[in-house]
Amino acid sequence: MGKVLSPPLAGTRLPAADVFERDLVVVSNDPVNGEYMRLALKAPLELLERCRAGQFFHLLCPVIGGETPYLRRPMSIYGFFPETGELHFLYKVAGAGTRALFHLGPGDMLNVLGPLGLGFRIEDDWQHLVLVARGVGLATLAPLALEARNRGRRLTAICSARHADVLMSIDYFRDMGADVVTVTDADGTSSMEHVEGVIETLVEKRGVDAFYTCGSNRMLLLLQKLGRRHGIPGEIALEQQMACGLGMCHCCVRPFMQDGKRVQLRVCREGPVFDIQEAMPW
Amino acid sequence: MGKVLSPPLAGTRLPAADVFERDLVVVSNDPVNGEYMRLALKAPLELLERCRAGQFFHLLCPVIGGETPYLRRPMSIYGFFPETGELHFLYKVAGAGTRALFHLGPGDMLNVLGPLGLGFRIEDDWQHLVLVARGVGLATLAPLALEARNRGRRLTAICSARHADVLMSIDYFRDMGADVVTVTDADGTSSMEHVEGVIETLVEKRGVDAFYTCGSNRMLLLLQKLGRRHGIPGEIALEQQMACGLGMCHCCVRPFMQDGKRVQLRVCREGPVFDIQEAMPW
Amino acid sequence: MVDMSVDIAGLKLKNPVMPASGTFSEELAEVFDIECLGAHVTKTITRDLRSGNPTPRVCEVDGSMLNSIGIPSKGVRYFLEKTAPFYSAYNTPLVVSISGNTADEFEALCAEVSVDGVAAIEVNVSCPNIEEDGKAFAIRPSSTYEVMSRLRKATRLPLWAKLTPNTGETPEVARAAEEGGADALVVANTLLAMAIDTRTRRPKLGNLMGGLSGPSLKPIALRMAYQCAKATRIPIIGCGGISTADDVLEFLIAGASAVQVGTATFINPTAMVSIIAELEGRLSREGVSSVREIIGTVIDDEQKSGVVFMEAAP
Amino acid sequence: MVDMSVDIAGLKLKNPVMPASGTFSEELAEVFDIECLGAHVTKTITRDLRSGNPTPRVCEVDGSMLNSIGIPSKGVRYFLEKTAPFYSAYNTPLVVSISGNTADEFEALCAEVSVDGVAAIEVNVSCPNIEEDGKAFAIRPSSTYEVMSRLRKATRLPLWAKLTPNTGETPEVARAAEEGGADALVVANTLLAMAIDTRTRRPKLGNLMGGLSGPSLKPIALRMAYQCAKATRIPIIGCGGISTADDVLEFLIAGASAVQVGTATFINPTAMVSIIAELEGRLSREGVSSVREIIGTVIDDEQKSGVVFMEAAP
Ligand SMILES: Cc1cc2nc3c(=O)[nH]c(=O)nc-3n(C[C@H](O)[C@H](O)[C@H](O)COP(=O)(O)OP(=O)(O)OC[C@H]3O[C@@H](n4cnc5c(N)ncnc54)[C@H](O)[C@@H]3O)c2cc1C
Ligand SMILES: Cc1cc2nc3c(=O)[nH]c(=O)nc-3n(C[C@H](O)[C@H](O)[C@H](O)COP(=O)(O)OP(=O)(O)OC[C@H]3O[C@@H](n4cnc5c(N)ncnc54)[C@H](O)[C@@H]3O)c2cc1C
Ligand SMILES: Cc1cc2nc3c(=O)[nH]c(=O)nc-3n(C[C@H](O)[C@H](O)[C@H](O)COP(=O)(O)O)c2cc1C
Ligand SMILES: Cc1cc2nc3c(=O)[nH]c(=O)nc-3n(C[C@H](O)[C@H](O)[C@H](O)COP(=O)(O)O)c2cc1C
Ligand code: FES
Ligand code: FES
Repeated sequence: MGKVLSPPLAGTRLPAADVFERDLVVVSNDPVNGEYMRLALKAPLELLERCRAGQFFHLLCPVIGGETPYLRRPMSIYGFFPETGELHFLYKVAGAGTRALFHLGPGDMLNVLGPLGLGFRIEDDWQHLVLVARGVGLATLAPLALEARNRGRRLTAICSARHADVLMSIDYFRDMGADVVTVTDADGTSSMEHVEGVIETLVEKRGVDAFYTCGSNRMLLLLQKLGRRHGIPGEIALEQQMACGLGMCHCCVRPFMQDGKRVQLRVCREGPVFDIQEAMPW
Repeated sequence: MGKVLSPPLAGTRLPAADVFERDLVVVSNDPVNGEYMRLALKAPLELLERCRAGQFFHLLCPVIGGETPYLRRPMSIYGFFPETGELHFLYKVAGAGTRALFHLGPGDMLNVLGPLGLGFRIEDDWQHLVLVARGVGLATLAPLALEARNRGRRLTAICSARHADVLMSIDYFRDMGADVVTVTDADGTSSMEHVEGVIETLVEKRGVDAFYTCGSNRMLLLLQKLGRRHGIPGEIALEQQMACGLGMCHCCVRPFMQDGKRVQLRVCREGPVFDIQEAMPW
Repeated sequence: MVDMSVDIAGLKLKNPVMPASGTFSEELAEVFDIECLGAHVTKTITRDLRSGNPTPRVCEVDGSMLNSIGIPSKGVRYFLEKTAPFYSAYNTPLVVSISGNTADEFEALCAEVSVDGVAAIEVNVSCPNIEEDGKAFAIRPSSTYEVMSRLRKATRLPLWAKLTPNTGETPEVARAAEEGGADALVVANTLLAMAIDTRTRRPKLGNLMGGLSGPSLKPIALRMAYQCAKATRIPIIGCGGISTADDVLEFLIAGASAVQVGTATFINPTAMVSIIAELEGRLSREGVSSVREIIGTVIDDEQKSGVVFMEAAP
Repeated sequence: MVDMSVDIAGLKLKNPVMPASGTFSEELAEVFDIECLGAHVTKTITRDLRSGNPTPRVCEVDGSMLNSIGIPSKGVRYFLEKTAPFYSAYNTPLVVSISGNTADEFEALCAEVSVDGVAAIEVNVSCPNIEEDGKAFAIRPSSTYEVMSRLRKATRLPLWAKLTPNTGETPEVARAAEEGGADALVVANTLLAMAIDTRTRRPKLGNLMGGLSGPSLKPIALRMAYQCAKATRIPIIGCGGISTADDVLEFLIAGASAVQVGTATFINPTAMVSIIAELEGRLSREGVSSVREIIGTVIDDEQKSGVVFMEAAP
């Protein structure tokens, strides 16, 4: 999970084919609940072994069912299972691209490019990890539980949703040995004040070594505050419209504060995972 | 089969919905021989009753199997069967549109617009009809046999092909009670000289009241000559690239000689069947 | 009930959807009742008989089309004696599209078609001006201004100037048309393009080049419609690649007061009928009481004019 | 064995396929061995640091895309210290694309990048000229001539002028570039366009408008390439919507000596590799011994120049 140099070292040719572009076979494509679909693809071992939590694939959504998506669509790795040879995505149907994905069935082919971007850091001395996830953010954060277990770290997952019945991946997190805290809008527990209380308790009782989150502006602000207050590092996965997915087109930039200066970084290349203190609320 | 006025009468509103645009269900789509496919669609009676030999439909070829045809494609009516409720087309796979048609299977839908254009004339005193067809021209001329039988006319079909094994529709013509003469490149009988001889014999032995042909320049020249020589009228079905199929865009014109003057007529509207003496070789 | 009517420089249309010149004719009345359209727009006519370009006159390019029909015309007599009387059976306003190779020809024709039953004249200034270097009038502000001000004197009917996308000066040309006396702008005509059959090595069009129309043109025509709405105070009629109610909304939001549908009618002859119904349905679902409320509502955060009127790919 | 090499004003390329500026960078070397390309073309650089346009910077339009990246640039220092050395590991010629807001800026940058390891300079004259009215240099023949003749004096490297489709004067601009000293023309950059999200009523691009690229642009760029090949005697490098070997052939037949592939690489990062292989395969099957035999072989029946150079939709 070491950061790659960007741009690569001058004067040295890069090893080609560091990134895979290939057609994978669809194993299944089923609803997880009313809003999300899980897509499972058969993938070769050498590809799965390169996957890291937080990375993404750039999917060439098919021209199918009247949909004609053109650009590729980025999707976080939801699960990678070298044991079963499967690569999973979790997606929400939004527009032409995801509607096209929805039409895929077992046996169909899907062209994927990846794994791309930089995944989540888990430093050697980070023992207790806390992730806060909501909605499709779970897709991005779920595989972190897998990596935490593989490295013997303790993980607490705070899962937020509108209703208890759209809470996803809770069983998945429990299977990975994580402690799960669920908060919902329905019972008012998902408010920032409540979540702040939950985290403060965690910090106090067990100590927290790193925060992880994804996508939500309010959560970013909360975790930045808590991180500064307790000196806890953190990481956030961010999104931006993409074209190339490889770092060539510079369309996917977002602003970050580095050493007091505002810089534009590419989500596909310097991200999609960034230092939580450098990220800027939007 | 009366010619419609073009443009319609001034000051009178046209009855709308004279032309049908609708989705029909595919019954079958099977190879006829190595080169041609027959597509059968389920069609309602009121549509089939309007069909005439020589007319065409404008097909909205589907976006399917990686093909993305855009404009509609004109196809002659190969058969219309009010008895069984079927509409047939005979086509040769050429480019994106016909490749897309090739992917259709039973149960799929196809949007058709038609019937369009003017069909073949069969005047009341035309008793012995002679048609000369080659290749996909058979698609256009075949239903003439049906109409001839329905009106109790005698029909001789001269069918030309490269080899005997790609001769199509011969059984179809025989079933319709037509006399069939087959000529092939393989045995040299398809030469213009030979065909001329065949027709001269027909004129001499049985009398011929009208010629019908389709598409071939050499055949046009031959039939014009024979027509002039013996005072026999004739009709030819012609093709041209089309966009609207209805007469609006003026893209489908071809030149004709009318009263010694060269005029441009629209294949979709004033045709696709034209007077053989007015047609100009190309 | 959504009020679907719009006003184009004093001419009231029952809805903002009308056909684009050259993609509509009497024959479409056989497919649906053309009374339902916002206006009837004729194929461009010229004074004299013209036979048009060599065939093939159309070809397909990746989800759009090229045409080089040219302007085959039966002349102004035919229009007055046949075409205008045909449309007089409808209450829908009739718009006649005219073209000329010189400003004189244009002016004469403009006067000749200013007859009862014609509600507006669409001036196809996208045709070549043979007095200058053969470039279309609407490529340059100067030639646009000149021809429009000549026409302005030749008729009292509303004049709609139809602009070409083959220019780097859209806002300037739009302003020149307005200053010359145009009452509305139709934005836009087809964009010059080409296709070659690599097997035969021949151009796919008999005339070598032709005009691009259909979905590929939409983002270009939309940009022009937006620029023209910002650059002038006269109504804009959007045209280019429109095939759905959502496309119509895109043009209305950008600032167009009405739209023309061209190539989409070739794909689906009842396209305009469905678009009108869908548009009304969508506005009604969104609680909009008049389609006019949509016009020009793009949230563009008061962009500086350097951006609005730019003609450089950023 | 097909000889795939082409000659662009004295610069020999091993094959006619290279990336388009802004759609290629060092990162692609992770996907395939970029040594196989005809040339390496950098993203346009400016002298100073620039941060580019607001996001979203891309959106999709009916089978093509719009971008308003702007020209974020790390400046000329970064190019000299990092970019040029990176590419020096390859034998493939390096082409640096440059841009400036004024002729002075352009000239200075041109001199600064004229260093060892740079094989040619691509001049992005599609950027706005802020000394005039902000229109791109290449919209008008006069500004094209002026900037090119300034650059001609600033370097001894081959100069490729990259033209814009946002003009009604393609042949004149091409001739002006040639007269100003361009050794080759890259035809063309993106076409100004727009898209609006009808639900939010906001432009889909942060910068309001952007450049159209991808398949929709192909028939327009092909027409321009053909016109430029007819109008000048310098080599043409075709660019716009190329994604298959058949597209490459279309441009070569029209008169281009080489091509650039842009957006297609976003859809399929190995597009250029497949195109080169397919092109060689097809030429070999057709018994063509050198790709150069294809250039300019369009059968256009000696069309009169009024048609070849027209800028009116027919
Ligand atoms: C690194 C990364 C990882 C992602 N992971 C997931 C995931 O695991 N599951 C999931 O459902 N979605 C994920 N997304 C978002 C996903 O890419 C978009 O939902 C998808 O591209 C929408 O495509 P569409 O054609 O269905 O919708 P479109 O019609 O293209 O867009 C629908 C809406 O989504 C917005 N959108 C489109 N592309 C993006 C984008 N790249 N980033 C943000 N918003 C976008 C559009 O502005 C629009 O509002 C991720 C995005 C990024 C950048
Ligand atoms: C009135 C009429 C009736 C027709 N009937 C039949 C029929 O019964 N069976 C059949 O197989 N074909 C018929 N055709 C021809 C058929 O329309 C074309 O073969 C078809 O449009 C090709 O489409 P494509 O997408 O497969 O090929 P494309 O890639 O579009 O074209 C392949 C080749 O066909 C040529 N072509 C395309 N459209 C036409 C056209 N409208 N007329 C002539 N050539 C064209 C192209 O120039 C090209 O050389 C008819 C054409 C007309 C005008
Ligand atoms: C076949 C065809 C013929 C056309 N003829 C004319 C014409 O005579 N006069 C004119 O002003 N525009 C003409 N146009 C342009 C259209 O009116 C319209 O501006 C253009 O096609 C863009 O709209 P669309 O994409 O909806 O087709 C023609 C377009 C096509 C496709
Ligand atoms: C994301 C993006 C960035 C681009 N940046 C530049 C640039 O910096 N300089 C330039 O001359 N052209 C730039 N272009 C234009 C391309 O080089 C090319 O001319 C255009 O995209 C047409 O080719 P295509 O259709 O193959 O993409 C850019 C295009 C895209 C899509
Ligand atoms: S998507 Fe192209 S640089 Fe990130
Ligand atoms: S195809 Fe449009 S007039 Fe014949």
